[in-house]
Amino acid sequence: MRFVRPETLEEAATLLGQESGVTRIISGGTDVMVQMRSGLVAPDLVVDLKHLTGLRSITPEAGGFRIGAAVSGAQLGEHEGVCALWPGVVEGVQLIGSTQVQGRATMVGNLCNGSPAADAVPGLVAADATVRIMGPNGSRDCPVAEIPAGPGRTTLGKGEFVTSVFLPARPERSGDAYLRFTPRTEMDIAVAAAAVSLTVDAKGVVTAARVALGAVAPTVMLVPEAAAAIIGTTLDDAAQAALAAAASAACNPIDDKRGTIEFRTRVAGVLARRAALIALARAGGQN
Amino acid sequence: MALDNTGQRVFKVVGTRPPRPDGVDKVTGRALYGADMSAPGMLVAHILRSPHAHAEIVSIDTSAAEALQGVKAVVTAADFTPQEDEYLDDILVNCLARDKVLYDGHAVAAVAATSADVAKAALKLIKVEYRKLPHVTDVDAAMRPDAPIVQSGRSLETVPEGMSENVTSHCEFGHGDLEAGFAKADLIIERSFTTAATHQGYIEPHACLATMGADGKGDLWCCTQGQYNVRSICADLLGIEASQLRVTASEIGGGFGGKTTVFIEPVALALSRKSGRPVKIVMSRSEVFLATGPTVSSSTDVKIGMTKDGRITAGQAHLRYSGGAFPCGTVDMGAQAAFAAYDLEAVQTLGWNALTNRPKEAAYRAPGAPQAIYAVESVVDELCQQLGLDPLEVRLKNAARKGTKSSYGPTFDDIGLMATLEAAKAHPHYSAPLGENQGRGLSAGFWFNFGGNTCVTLNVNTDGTVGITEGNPDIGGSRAAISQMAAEELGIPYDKIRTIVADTSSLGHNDVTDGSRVTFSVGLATIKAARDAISKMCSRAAQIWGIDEEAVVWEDGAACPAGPNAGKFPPMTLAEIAAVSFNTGGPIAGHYEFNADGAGVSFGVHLVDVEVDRETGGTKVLRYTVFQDAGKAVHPSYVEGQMQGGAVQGIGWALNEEYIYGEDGRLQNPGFLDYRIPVASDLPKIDTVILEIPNPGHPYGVRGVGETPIVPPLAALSNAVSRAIGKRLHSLPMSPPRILKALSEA
Amino acid sequence: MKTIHVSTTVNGDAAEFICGPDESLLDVLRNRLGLTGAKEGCGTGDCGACSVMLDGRLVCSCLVLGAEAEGVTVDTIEGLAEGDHLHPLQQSFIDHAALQCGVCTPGILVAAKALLDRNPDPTETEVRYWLAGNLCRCTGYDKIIHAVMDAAKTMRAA
Amino acid sequence: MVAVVIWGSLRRFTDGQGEVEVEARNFKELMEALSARYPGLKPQIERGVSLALDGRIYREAWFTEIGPDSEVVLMPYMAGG
Repeated sequence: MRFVRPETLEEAATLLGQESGVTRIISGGTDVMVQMRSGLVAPDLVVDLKHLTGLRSITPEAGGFRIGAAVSGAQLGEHEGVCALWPGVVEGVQLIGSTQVQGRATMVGNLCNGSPAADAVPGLVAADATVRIMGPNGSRDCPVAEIPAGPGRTTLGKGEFVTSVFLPARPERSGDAYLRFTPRTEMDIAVAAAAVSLTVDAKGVVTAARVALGAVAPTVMLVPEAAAAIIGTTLDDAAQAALAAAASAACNPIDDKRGTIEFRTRVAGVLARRAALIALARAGGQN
Repeated sequence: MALDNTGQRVFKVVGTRPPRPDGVDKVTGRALYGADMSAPGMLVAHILRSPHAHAEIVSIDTSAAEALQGVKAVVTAADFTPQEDEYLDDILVNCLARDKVLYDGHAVAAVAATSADVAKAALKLIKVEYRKLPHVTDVDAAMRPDAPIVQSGRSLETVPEGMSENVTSHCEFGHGDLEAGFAKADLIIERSFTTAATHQGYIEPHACLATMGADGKGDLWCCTQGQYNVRSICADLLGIEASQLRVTASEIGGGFGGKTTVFIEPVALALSRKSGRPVKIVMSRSEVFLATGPTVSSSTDVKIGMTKDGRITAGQAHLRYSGGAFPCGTVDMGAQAAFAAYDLEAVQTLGWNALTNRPKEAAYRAPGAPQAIYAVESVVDELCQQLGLDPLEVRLKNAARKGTKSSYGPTFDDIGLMATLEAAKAHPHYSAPLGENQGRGLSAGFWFNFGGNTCVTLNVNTDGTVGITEGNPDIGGSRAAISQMAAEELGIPYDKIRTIVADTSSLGHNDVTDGSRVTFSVGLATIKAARDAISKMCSRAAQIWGIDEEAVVWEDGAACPAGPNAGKFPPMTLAEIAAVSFNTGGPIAGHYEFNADGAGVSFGVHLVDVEVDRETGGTKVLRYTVFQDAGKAVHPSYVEGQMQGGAVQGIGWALNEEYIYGEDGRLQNPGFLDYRIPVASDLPKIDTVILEIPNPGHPYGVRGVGETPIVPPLAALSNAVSRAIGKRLHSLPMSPPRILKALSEA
Repeated sequence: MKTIHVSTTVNGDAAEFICGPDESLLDVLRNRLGLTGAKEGCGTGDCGACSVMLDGRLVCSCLVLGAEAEGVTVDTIEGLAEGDHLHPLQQSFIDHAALQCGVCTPGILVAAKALLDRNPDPTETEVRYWLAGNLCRCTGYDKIIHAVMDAAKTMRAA
Repeated sequence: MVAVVIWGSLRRFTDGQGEVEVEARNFKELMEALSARYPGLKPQIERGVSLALDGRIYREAWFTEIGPDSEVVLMPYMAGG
């Protein structure tokens, strides 16, 4: 195994593109180190990027924020602007691991690890965030929702890597929230998860919404039917029930050591409903 | 040794909370644990483990591994001589599989090399040909006549004919006429329960450093609850004399029973003998889960009869335990402990142990008792619910007390159960209001406590300080308690004493740190060693004063003339006597060695409030109070610590911890991510109430306290959840999917 | 595998070491720098026994490559006391009997210090959540939480 | 004579009796007398038994004296964690 710290993004893309063996990028390293140690992967090349310009900074952009790929959960949580604009995204990121893991873990790492249960991802999908990708052919942008391809897999091409996440500006009276279920309060992986981002009008009617679910399908998924269930409502009891039902109906989970199909399906609906209520409160609406 | 007249005794040091002697080492990172020791020229060893739950080993070819540069030794079972003694042979086969691998993760071979990388690369070069065999991991399945046989010919003569060969032992306890007892009942409830295997979950993985020369002399550094036990097992397995092997116990990062045996130590010694170099083995966390000893898994049927006014008329339990792939006697203890908290006219418990393709059980805090008492206390609680009775009143009505013929045979002497129940009843927790979806659970618990072989040497230094040498690793503050008892007895300040834990060559045999024995047994030996030293110091003073030895007594840390007739001499302090010891006959030391009995049983009562989220099945523990009889709490902080720590291990067992096996018989959760021990944010404050009902078998009244606290939480949590949701679960852990499923079943 | 030369700062002192590219910072501290205070309880970031500070951030040293220590500062349990003067947290842990076996203690102390450095007056709940990544199997956490709260009080008064 | 209470699963080796009488002044003599009188008990006694004497458990001490009026209960040899 080689450990390399390239001087530029371009150099990193070239290195990664030319390597014939297994490559890994380390920024937080909290997944890669575990996989290496367990023998799950034996990379031939590990590339450390976090010293490169911009990768550890959060910068305002077009009313939203561009967040470098190596920004840790702890750093993100300390950024008042992001916390105020996208609290649901931040709470998802901050649920990854312990305080110690937060000191290193990044939302980009969480995304590119490809776990269906990744805590950072439903919030990003609900937020309609995009990532900027560097590769041998230069840079491109892509919606977060299009990155996961299945458990442990992404749509990134050979030599490609994410350099930043962009969280867009949002209208007034908007809010988002993320909830997951774990048996313990901390140090766990989501058994089911839901993120909701919504906007209400002056009367408290939901005018726009995005609902994303985690740990209930091979990838984190956007559930338009769940969003449709609450758009045009004040999130009254009927809308809440419709939301929960739509979320549960969209689930395609597995039975495993962490939870049953039945449990995940039911709880995903419950979480979607509860997250929507939190998002609504954050948007200033009332049900 | 009988209780001193403690009613009148005013303790000066015992009962206070001084800083522990090893405190600074442990808060500065200086304390050395198993993996913290190195030696010049040291090799690192790694172990090859079975990927199958059950398979015949057709062949092992280690030649390619041996040829790899940097590999200095490879061992397999072929490097050891099978032992005639079955107990020892089981330990050996567990350390390295012989003809068959018996569980996922069973060790097959080990490689010592110049680096961890080389050792790991060498493991990949070892060719093992397996022939897979059918496996069984569930205890009830293992007892069926058509179950795959884990090991043949291991059934004791106690097993009734016609049972599966996997059943290795059977036991029965009890007394009275069951039929007549049940006939007197107004309500009889019969239920079946299961509990998952759980792991002790000590934070420090097993580690050792072995050095063994061609001359047959060896040194072993390891984290263990008993260095003497490690020595005798390793000496036997390696065919060397015990005197030639010195075992030093490192500081120990938790054990809870799991470090009372060996897993890697004989392997490291064999590799060292073969390579002529020191060899270190440190287990990974997944190896700890896969191949060290969890507790038994269990399946239990309980039947209890009760009158309308809450009198238990008869109790019966059938316990089926599996201690993994080797015979295991834990069910005997469960069967004896099941009904120990009750005064019963008719009681019967039957137990069976069955082999399964799981790792060999190791003791875990009150081994066998939590599973059995969980089932019994659940049924008692359900009877109370159905008869509309207060569960605490019912326990008071039926509680075992002095003079009760216990469910396991003997008649109880002074025990603290009644007082403990009364304390719970009087506590504000018991009457505090509960909210919606909240429930309060109660359970009693019991453990036998043991004494055992113990040696202590107490050296009086010429500057008036005292050194104590004892032989039990300090797993939770025992150095402090031992120093306190010596200070109490000698009448000198606590900080004039330093207690150290000896290696096996520096002190006679000491049994393992288990059975809640150390503060009781080592404390008792320390008191006796102090009295031995005191008599010698009195004799020196008598010599100096020119009076009879009998005319000298020891008071407040000094020798004094026994009365006016003895003569008028100012008291001579310990320091004064010590200062002239070279002139009065030489160094002064006290010794005591014995096999301690009379540990005195221990009872505890736990109260817990929970709130259940009806939509997710999640359980939150809101409030927790532990009531326990400590006999005499020598260092109350560490007594509270035992009570709190045991309670939290029990909470984990009740709610989330479990060994999960797949269809393929492989362990699915060998790590702290999916084997969920409680974290700080899962828990409320754990309140403690220490009762002190003196143990008649100890001069200060001390009882063991370490094990009992893990017993009540299982039923206490289950009873609380049942009362919160109006449904009773019969399986542990009560994980959220199980609770949600119970809620959705109308 | 080609080894890497790393220059770093550990507990305020310059330190240099050579390590393998896949070697963890924890292994480097323990096996190459002789600092065995940080423990390996899991190797997967689930127990916190290996907690150290990396450029002022609390991390699990088992999840950091030794090579990543180049040019940064590392602070470990061995640097917590000043000479023979214990940090208030260390003293508080002894006074409150907040350790039994002690193997998780170094990691918990490093984590607790990181908390009090940024929040001198945490609530009990904040302490419990901050320390959720530090497993302790002996104490049930009760006395640990007390010790941290009490040390915070002492430090605020100082 | 000492009346010894044995546990249930050993009754099949004592002609169904839950309490047997043997001549013994201490634990060692008790084990020897039981083994001689009921050879079926021998394997269990060799594996290990404890003795509860007036409610107190003795695990190994051979010369633990047994008084004529003592309550004597045989138990399996046990260990803790």
